[in-house]
Amino acid sequence: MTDNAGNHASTGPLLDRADERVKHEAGVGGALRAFLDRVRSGDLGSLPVIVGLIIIWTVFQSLNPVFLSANNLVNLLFDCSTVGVIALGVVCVLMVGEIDLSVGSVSGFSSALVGVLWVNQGWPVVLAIVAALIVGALIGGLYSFLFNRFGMPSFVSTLAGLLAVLGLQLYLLGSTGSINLPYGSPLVNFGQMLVMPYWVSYALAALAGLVIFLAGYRTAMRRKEAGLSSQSLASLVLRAVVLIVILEFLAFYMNTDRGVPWMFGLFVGLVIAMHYAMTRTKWGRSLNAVGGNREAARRAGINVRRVYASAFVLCSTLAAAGGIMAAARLASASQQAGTGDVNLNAIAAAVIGGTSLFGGRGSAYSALLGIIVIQSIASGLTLLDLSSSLRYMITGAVLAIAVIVDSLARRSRVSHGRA
Amino acid sequence: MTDNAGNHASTGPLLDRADERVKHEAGVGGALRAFLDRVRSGDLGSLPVIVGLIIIWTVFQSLNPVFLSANNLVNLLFDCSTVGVIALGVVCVLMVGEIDLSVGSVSGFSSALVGVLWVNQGWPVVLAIVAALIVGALIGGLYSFLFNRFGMPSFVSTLAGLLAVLGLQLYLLGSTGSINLPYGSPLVNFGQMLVMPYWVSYALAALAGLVIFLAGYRTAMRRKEAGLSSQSLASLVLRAVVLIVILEFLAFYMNTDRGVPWMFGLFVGLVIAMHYAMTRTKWGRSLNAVGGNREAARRAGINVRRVYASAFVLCSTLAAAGGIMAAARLASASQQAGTGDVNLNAIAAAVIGGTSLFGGRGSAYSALLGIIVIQSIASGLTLLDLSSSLRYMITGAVLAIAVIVDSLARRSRVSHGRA
Amino acid sequence: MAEIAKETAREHEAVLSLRGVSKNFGAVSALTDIDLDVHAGEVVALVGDNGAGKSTLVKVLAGVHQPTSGTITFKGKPVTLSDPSAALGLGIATVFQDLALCENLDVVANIFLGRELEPLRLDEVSMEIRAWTLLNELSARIPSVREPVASLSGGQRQTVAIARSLLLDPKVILLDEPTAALGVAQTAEVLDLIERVRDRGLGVVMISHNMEDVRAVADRIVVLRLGRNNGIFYPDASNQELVSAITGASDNSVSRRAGRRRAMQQNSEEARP
Amino acid sequence: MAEIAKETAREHEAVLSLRGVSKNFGAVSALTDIDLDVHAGEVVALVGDNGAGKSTLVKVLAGVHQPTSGTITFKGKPVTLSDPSAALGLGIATVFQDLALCENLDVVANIFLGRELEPLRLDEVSMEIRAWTLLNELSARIPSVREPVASLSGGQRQTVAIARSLLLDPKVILLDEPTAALGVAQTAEVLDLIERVRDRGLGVVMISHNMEDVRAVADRIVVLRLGRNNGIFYPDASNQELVSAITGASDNSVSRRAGRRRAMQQNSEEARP
Amino acid sequence: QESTVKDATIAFLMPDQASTRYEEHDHPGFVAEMSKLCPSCKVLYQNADANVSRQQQQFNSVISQGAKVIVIDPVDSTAAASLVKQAQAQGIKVIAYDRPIPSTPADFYVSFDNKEIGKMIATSLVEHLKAEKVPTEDVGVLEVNGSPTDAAAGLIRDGIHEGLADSGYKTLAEYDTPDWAPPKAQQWVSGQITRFGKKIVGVVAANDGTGGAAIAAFKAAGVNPVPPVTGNDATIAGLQLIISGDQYNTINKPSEIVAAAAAQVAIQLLEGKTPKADTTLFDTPSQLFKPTLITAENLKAEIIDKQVNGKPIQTAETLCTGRYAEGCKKLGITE
Ligand SMILES: Nc1ncnc2c1ncn2[C@@H]1O[C@H](COP(=O)(O)OP(=O)(O)OP(=O)(O)O)[C@@H](O)[C@H]1O
Ligand SMILES: Nc1ncnc2c1ncn2[C@@H]1O[C@H](COP(=O)(O)OP(=O)(O)OP(=O)(O)O)[C@@H](O)[C@H]1O
Ligand SMILES: [Mg+2]
Ligand SMILES: [Mg+2]
Repeated sequence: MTDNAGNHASTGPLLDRADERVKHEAGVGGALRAFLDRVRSGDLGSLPVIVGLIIIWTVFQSLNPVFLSANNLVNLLFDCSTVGVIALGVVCVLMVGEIDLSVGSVSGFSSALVGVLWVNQGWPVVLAIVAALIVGALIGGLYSFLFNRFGMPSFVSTLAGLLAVLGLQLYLLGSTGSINLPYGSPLVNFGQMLVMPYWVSYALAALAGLVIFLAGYRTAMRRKEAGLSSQSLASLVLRAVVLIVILEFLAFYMNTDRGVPWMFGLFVGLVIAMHYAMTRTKWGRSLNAVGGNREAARRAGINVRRVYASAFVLCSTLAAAGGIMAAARLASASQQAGTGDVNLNAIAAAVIGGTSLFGGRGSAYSALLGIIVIQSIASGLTLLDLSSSLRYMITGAVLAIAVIVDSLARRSRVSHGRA
Repeated sequence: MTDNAGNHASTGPLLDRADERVKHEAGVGGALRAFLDRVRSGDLGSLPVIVGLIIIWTVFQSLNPVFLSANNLVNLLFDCSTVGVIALGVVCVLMVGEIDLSVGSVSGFSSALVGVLWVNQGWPVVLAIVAALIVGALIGGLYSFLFNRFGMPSFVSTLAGLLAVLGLQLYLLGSTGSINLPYGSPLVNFGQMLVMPYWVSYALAALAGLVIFLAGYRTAMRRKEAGLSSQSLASLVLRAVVLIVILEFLAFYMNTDRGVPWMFGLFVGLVIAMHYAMTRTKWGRSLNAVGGNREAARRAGINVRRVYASAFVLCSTLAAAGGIMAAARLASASQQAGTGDVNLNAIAAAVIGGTSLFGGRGSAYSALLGIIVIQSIASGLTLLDLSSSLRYMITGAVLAIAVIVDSLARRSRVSHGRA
Repeated sequence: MAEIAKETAREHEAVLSLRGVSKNFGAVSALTDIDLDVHAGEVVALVGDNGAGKSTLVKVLAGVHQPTSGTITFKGKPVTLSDPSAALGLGIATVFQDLALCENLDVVANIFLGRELEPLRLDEVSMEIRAWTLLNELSARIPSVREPVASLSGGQRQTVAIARSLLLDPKVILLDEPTAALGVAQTAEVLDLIERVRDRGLGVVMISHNMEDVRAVADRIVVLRLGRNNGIFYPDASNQELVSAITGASDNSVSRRAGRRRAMQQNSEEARP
Repeated sequence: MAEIAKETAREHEAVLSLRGVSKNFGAVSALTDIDLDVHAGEVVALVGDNGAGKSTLVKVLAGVHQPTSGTITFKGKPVTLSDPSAALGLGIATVFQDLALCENLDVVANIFLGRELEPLRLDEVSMEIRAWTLLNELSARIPSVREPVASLSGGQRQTVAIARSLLLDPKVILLDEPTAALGVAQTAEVLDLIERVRDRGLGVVMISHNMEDVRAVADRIVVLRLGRNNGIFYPDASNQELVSAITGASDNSVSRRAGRRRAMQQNSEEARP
Repeated sequence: QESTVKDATIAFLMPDQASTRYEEHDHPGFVAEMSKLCPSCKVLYQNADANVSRQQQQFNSVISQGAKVIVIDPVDSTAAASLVKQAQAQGIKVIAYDRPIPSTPADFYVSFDNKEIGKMIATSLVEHLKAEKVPTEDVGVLEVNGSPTDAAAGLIRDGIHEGLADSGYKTLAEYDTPDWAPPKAQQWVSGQITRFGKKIVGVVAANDGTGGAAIAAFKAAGVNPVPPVTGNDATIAGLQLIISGDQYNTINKPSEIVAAAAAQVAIQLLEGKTPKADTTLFDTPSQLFKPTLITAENLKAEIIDKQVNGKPIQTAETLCTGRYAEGCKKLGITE
């Protein structure tokens, strides 16, 4: 009702530091101490998954030194991108507490569509891609219609979609079985070999750090002005520098081989965009709210149906995009595309990365982290000569181990009352 | 604190009919009117699914009159039983809001185990079955350990289990690929041809009605004595008679062909037992409570971990049982057993039957109804000559249609404030 | 029931008025034939026994439930409140009894839910400042507005819910037991607040079981009983009167308890020398 | 702080006693160095501002949270309440502020949750009768005990939660704002009930923000402030005293409001002829 | 005859688990021959579990590990074209194994012919029916194909169609078994039994798993005798069903022979020689082996008595367990 915001900057404790029960730490040392505190209390964000990942990497590297070679890592980045984009869409539907079981089929169908339209029908490739994305969006629209209009559980509607869309895919490719995408065409190059020029990768790494720093600095200044606590300049600089060093090193290492794939760049770009959308826009807020408490969101005047619709549409569209990327990677649109474990891998990537199946908790980065875990396991195991039976067993075991770290951390978070 | 239960039977309104805002109906006419009221307000239990089923049946029957032939229905009953038993286990884990993605693998593995132990190693068949069930239970135990001890989301642990157990199955069958179970052995006979003698099927149908009547009558008497409202004798009799007539007719119709399979009898027996356990025992109450509000259940002194453990163990054990039944039906333990869509079908059956993925809502009958829906679609389509692509599309579409009825009913229930 | 002098000072047309509103849940009739008027600059207290239908009535007004029958008129025009955003759009802000907060979001996000500043680039700093201002106004003691609401105490949540409803510029505020979980200081602030918004010309509907609070701020007291209107009182009605309208009997547990206590006190006084 | 006569009538050893109990949630210290004694046949009221740590303390006693440090003694023996069933096992029954009911279960199932009659063949008839008896005792108006709790009103739920806690034969009852959502009649019944169980020799801890209720039934009033002990009072302490212990200042919104109201009343009285 | 090649890395990439042959026969056969030709060479084995992108991953991975020759049985013959291009661009030789890669010529192709297999089982069944004097009017056969998403299954299906085309027997109905899953095949065949009853005089099933499933369906429906059912892959289960008289035929592909040939070609390519080709298929120099059709008549001769790499394909002990002992005696496998 009143509107006397601003200008508390005078004296007394900061606006958000008035409660004497809360410990606060200031400066770089304080930030470090606060971090250790958080480690102890289990509030770690994605750290545990990263720890799990490092364990996996160490083990595989010691088993076969090719694993961490730049060449193999570049392959890993290529492979991550396709399912990763699908997983990113899955994060959206999981955020609202729903599921999409048909992402695999949709990805396969969209690759078939691109193959048919582009190669067989002679459409321009861009048009074919746009058409496939639109069809993907329409499928998502259909799910959201069934959900909003009839209240059909998404598990059932997307299961029906899984089957129906697979049928469509088989039908499209029926006479040919699979369609080879022309080798050397831009799309296939993009999926198979296009890497960033070295300077671009270095520049992007630096840019990331810079943006983080500037955004942080701007916020800190505004908060200070407004009488709120703010991060110290030193810790902002430290964070940005650490980030830049890590990214530059990674870029450098990849550049000793082919370099950073543009396809991975696209994936990371989408992840960052999605992260921004999920955390810094009204839409993202609504997504979180609907996932956390649908009725509360509705009572807050949020158009709940539209939020669901956006999640389903986004998921199917990204699935279609992932399918097109997979087709580019394979230089072929085949009947097998999208079948098998694509579905499960995409959903698992989101869940392993820390997105909850029950809605309201998750982040775009979980798709990135999760898919890297899954593909690392797959890639590590292809470097060992194993029979299929052993490979399955070990994949299962490694997956469990990778997630135990995260689960333990989350547990301790619960016992510290921060679940 | 006080203990003056009983003997309100004197005058005045019944103990549970004191609130003047609630409309109550009495007698047979009243029961009918109450039923119509419920239909109107959407509180229908499994009725909508049954309506969906009837629609499917009518359509398939009109497309191919063989569909409702006794012969085909007997096949349907056989086919329902195997995945149905697995779905029954899935209902348990869904009730506590968890999931088991590995039921397919576990079923395949247990069939492989029976094959190896019985056929290859020469164990007595009963011992082999018991061993497979125990191994199934142990797998469930492992999941519940990971869940209770490390808080690992069941989606991840059972996904890891899916892979690891599949590996075990391939390993077990590695050298042989698949193992034929001897034709003519009791297990294979059970899975392929054993049907109830006619008098048994008629007697069981009558018994069901009788038990329902007697239980209802006993409760009604006790309630009347205690001064609570109770069902009228007439409506009890009516219900029992209707039930008996329907069941006897079904038994009669099946008996015009081979008869009612014992395997289906086993399945229905398990469903009824599970229904009893879920609704009429303390364990079932705990299962519902944990699924509805884990923290509330914990605060009520329920040993939440034990409840989760029981759900996981039961699910895996039933999956193992289902696998053995599937092996008996196929007379073979193969590498493909349990792969493909067994997982999805089992979970979908539970969900289609009305069990919620989010815990706390569901019933054992949902496994029965759901699997009949799924198998009816599959069976109906095998009777039509369709290409694979069309078959997939139609399966998807029919599935969606079958569930729309239920979804609509549930929606109207929500809008009437009874979700 | 007494007339009060202030009456003339208020607008006579009701901002919100209900005629013959009923709401059934299956076989239960939660509301039957309810009439209610809320004028601008007036605090209407809605009282009644547990399960009398007060919250149901508020939910009908907030667009959460659709009435089974009856008409709702807002500023003289009949309206259908098909969903909460319709009610919010008309300027009806509500604090629900079950609070309806998103436990996974932090305090700031909850307060601004659905009306975030700058949709495409949330202005977190301004929102946080505004949130602190609102909360301080309500004397809330919240350790941090960046913790998820799940970690707040019952009273802290209620304060957040109240802060939410103040954000828009509503015409009518519906408060469903807004002070039930609040401490003495916070309750005093909220009662002050209610008087302030009333004086700014808003219509206020307040539900409370605390007769003292009701009498302190209400201009009119509407009693519901078993889903029906059961009389309108004014703040100077006696406790006895109100309670028997609420419970439907003059011999009720409240009067019995009061009687017993009086007797005991007399006894102990007599026993004293 | 006054002595009271009844003191001698009570056992002197505490059933439940806490020494130096602290509880941190991450960076927030919700409780710091709390001491508390509850004797048999005594009603201890726990009061404090919103977020003072009352519910946290009750949850520690109920085994829901584990204290970061400090000791709990039950009947002279130190105990660790590692989970709620441990506390229930000792005979500590609790009504939580957030009620902790299973919304998907019906009223009977909720009341009997965890202590169903006949585990292998639930005796629904006896349970239903018992449930009606308990609810009637609390003057609850619940349309049907066979509806899921989700469809009950706030006060009806609270009554269900209270009925739950009466089922076992506890030694100590912890009531976290038991009357917050209750109507006047139900509140009276619950206060009566508290007195009855106190007279049967149970220890009762009651949290409330309603000073009148507190004074009506409490034998001792323990004040928490920002997670610390802030004095022990007896029912005859003045409102002023209590409120300033709770808010930590004698100039607080309550007294300001009271002052304002007094001034207004005087004004209007003076204005009257 | 040890080769001059030393320390080379050779990859052997197999497509799936649909039958056990790859891990039980092809891989061991390849390794055995390789260790004869070049003991210091390293063989990398991978199985793609019927997943195209996994095969691509494995392909890239073996290149990272320095493979100079890659023997690949493609999951998807068409899609493998890009893999071949990619490898050849880096000077790595590719040998197509089992399934051809039509659109881009590999360096060599060794195989049994899948289409031929389909044709053989179908023709053999038709001949059997004709020999039994089963009339052609008003009756027909069922056709149970492999997975609709499996290219090899598509080839077999084409072969079966060819084999049935002029036989005079109608195809009553046909079915693509999802994931090659026997339970699906069983359910489908059960349905067809209800539909066509006695009209079904035979079943052409694309492998032993689906064939066994068809037999189970007939048995469960109480059909006696079971009409002749084909198979493929000569799995133990399939052979045992032939021994017990339930299954009519299967196909034996002594994969060891083909695998050994692939190993020889690989070494020759490494040595820089041009391996000898029988023929050219899809512009690829090819060596094609003829699979053997197994029925009860020649089971003993082809499976038990014939030696491949010094051992029989299956021994009497593995096959003639339990209830198959009697059948074994009848076929003269055991005394
Ligand atoms: N699980 C938790 N995680 C983090 N902080 C918590 C948690 N539970 C409680 N707190 C914090 O501890 C403090 C005390 O909370 P508590 O619920 O005990 O207050 P209370 O005295 O019961 O208040 P009220 O009168 O509002 O119910 C609050 O500041 C709250 O934010
Ligand atoms: N969604 C629902 N489904 C069925 N019955 C309901 C539903 N919501 C409310 N009721 C019933 O309607 C009646 C009125 O409930 P309501 O919540 O309006 O009461 P109230 O006056 O707010 O009570 P309290 O003072 O306890 O909050 C209750 O008997 C309740 O059982
Ligand atoms: Mg209410
Ligand atoms: Mg509290």
